[in-house]
Amino acid sequence: MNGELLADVFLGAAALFVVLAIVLFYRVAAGPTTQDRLLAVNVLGTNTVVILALLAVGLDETSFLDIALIYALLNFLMAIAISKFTVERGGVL
Amino acid sequence: MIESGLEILASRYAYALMFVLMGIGLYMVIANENLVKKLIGVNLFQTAIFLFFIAVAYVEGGSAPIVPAESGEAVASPLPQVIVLTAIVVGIALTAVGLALVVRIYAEYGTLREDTLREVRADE
Amino acid sequence: MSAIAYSLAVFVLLSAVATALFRDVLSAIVVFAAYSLGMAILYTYLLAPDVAMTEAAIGAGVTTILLLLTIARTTRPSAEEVFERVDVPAVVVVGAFVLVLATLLPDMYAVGTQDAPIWGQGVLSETPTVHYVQEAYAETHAHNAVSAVLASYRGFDTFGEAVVVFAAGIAVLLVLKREVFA
Amino acid sequence: MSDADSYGDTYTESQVIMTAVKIIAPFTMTYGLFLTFHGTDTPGGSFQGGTIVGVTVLMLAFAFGIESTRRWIRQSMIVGLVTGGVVIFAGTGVATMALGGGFLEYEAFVDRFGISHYWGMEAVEVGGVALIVSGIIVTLFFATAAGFTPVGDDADHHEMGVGNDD
Repeated sequence: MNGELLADVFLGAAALFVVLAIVLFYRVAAGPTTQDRLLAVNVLGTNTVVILALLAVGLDETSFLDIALIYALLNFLMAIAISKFTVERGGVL
Repeated sequence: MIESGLEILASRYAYALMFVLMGIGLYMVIANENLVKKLIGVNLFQTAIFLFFIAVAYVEGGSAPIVPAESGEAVASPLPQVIVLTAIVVGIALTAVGLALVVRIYAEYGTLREDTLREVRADE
Repeated sequence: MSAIAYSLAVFVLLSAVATALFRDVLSAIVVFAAYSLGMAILYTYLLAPDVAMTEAAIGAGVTTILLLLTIARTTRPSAEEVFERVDVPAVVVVGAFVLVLATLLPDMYAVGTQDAPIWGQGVLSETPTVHYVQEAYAETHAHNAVSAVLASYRGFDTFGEAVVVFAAGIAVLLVLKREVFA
Repeated sequence: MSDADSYGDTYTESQVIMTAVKIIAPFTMTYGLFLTFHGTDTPGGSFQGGTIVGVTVLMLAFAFGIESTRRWIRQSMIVGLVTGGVVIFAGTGVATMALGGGFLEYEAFVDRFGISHYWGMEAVEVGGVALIVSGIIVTLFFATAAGFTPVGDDADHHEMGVGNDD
């Protein structure tokens, strides 16, 4: 019983983080420059890592942590790509 | 009436989401003039169908398809998941072919907008 | 606890709409990456870790970069306004399409129920799914049923998929007429 | 210098990106290999592992210049990876047929050599799919990065000259 309650707490926290992602999406939609949007999506990626970890605990599936690991490793790639092109081509992309 | 409609929507949320996403993907293919955005629309349509397969495989309160599971425990169906998993990789490969065609079209005609492209082709 | 699923659905929907409406292609690509994040969480929630992993690896790494390279090789149209004008006839057509599909909704099985035919109730006593779940470990010694189906039960299908990926690679090289690694 | 020139001409070194990639690339490579080899027991498998190994190469290309990475990876290596994957996959299937089973029916290995069913799956996953997927991801990346140059263009000759150096 106690364990179930604890799992519910973790799942609730995950839901809260998803709601937070929706709030953060305002910056993605509104951000005046592409760089703003890029940073916002990067934050969303970090957010995703947290949500996946919470889901792993809440649903009692340790294997879900592997997906979080992939995002933790690859999340910075898009930022690198866009910043690289912006520098190389003088902001034109 | 409305309550039962809401209940249907709540219990079949994944399918409803899939329909709307398919609609958005189709809209992008029809209405966006830029060829790259059309390809993003095709990708969106694709993910909607992936979502359908995954929702079919889902079991409420079950566990991921790592067997042998504890006896009596429900396990999500592995079969649709395999189909989707290979389809994602094939999908990106096909997207790349589409993007290569886009690059080639730009090299030939110097534009990516569908309306301009039609004009240029009509002039030839 | 489907609060996660509902809020994820809202998030995915928002990002899909934003992708469709952004005029600037680069912004659309960035938002599409956010869409991919939401989709990966949804797959995870629906107990498909393998699929979520593929979506994570492809969506975070490959799709965005290929799209970026394409607009770097071609053009990025300058945009004055942020959002595109909504194409009303297209919305009507697409709305009709979605409405027709939505009439199917009451006839579909609820998400997550085991009454669905895939689980072998009614006429079908043992569907492939039931067989895979019960026998996969005994027959293939693989704990991961998805891998067992991928490499063993449906190995021929996987062979076809692998060859399609191979052919796509060749097609790209042919279209771009280039010996890339020469 | 036109817009269609290769990236090697405009490559700018970035200390931040190079350091970040130097730190992370070994981990992604290891993790991709882990997923590939461990796919039968935990979630993951050759499709995911192959993709992540391919993405590692893309990462290196971004940090150290796409042109120089392309020259560092030799053509024979990629062609060998991809065709080798197809050949191993098909070969495993034909081998089972030669031993009296159906295409990819690993029971034939069990009957003839006494090795477990498991190893047939590993051969297909690691030797087949992972090689194909990682090779194709790298190919798609470099092909799209190179773009299309019309035949007879000066830029094309220049690049061919560069390619012949090694």
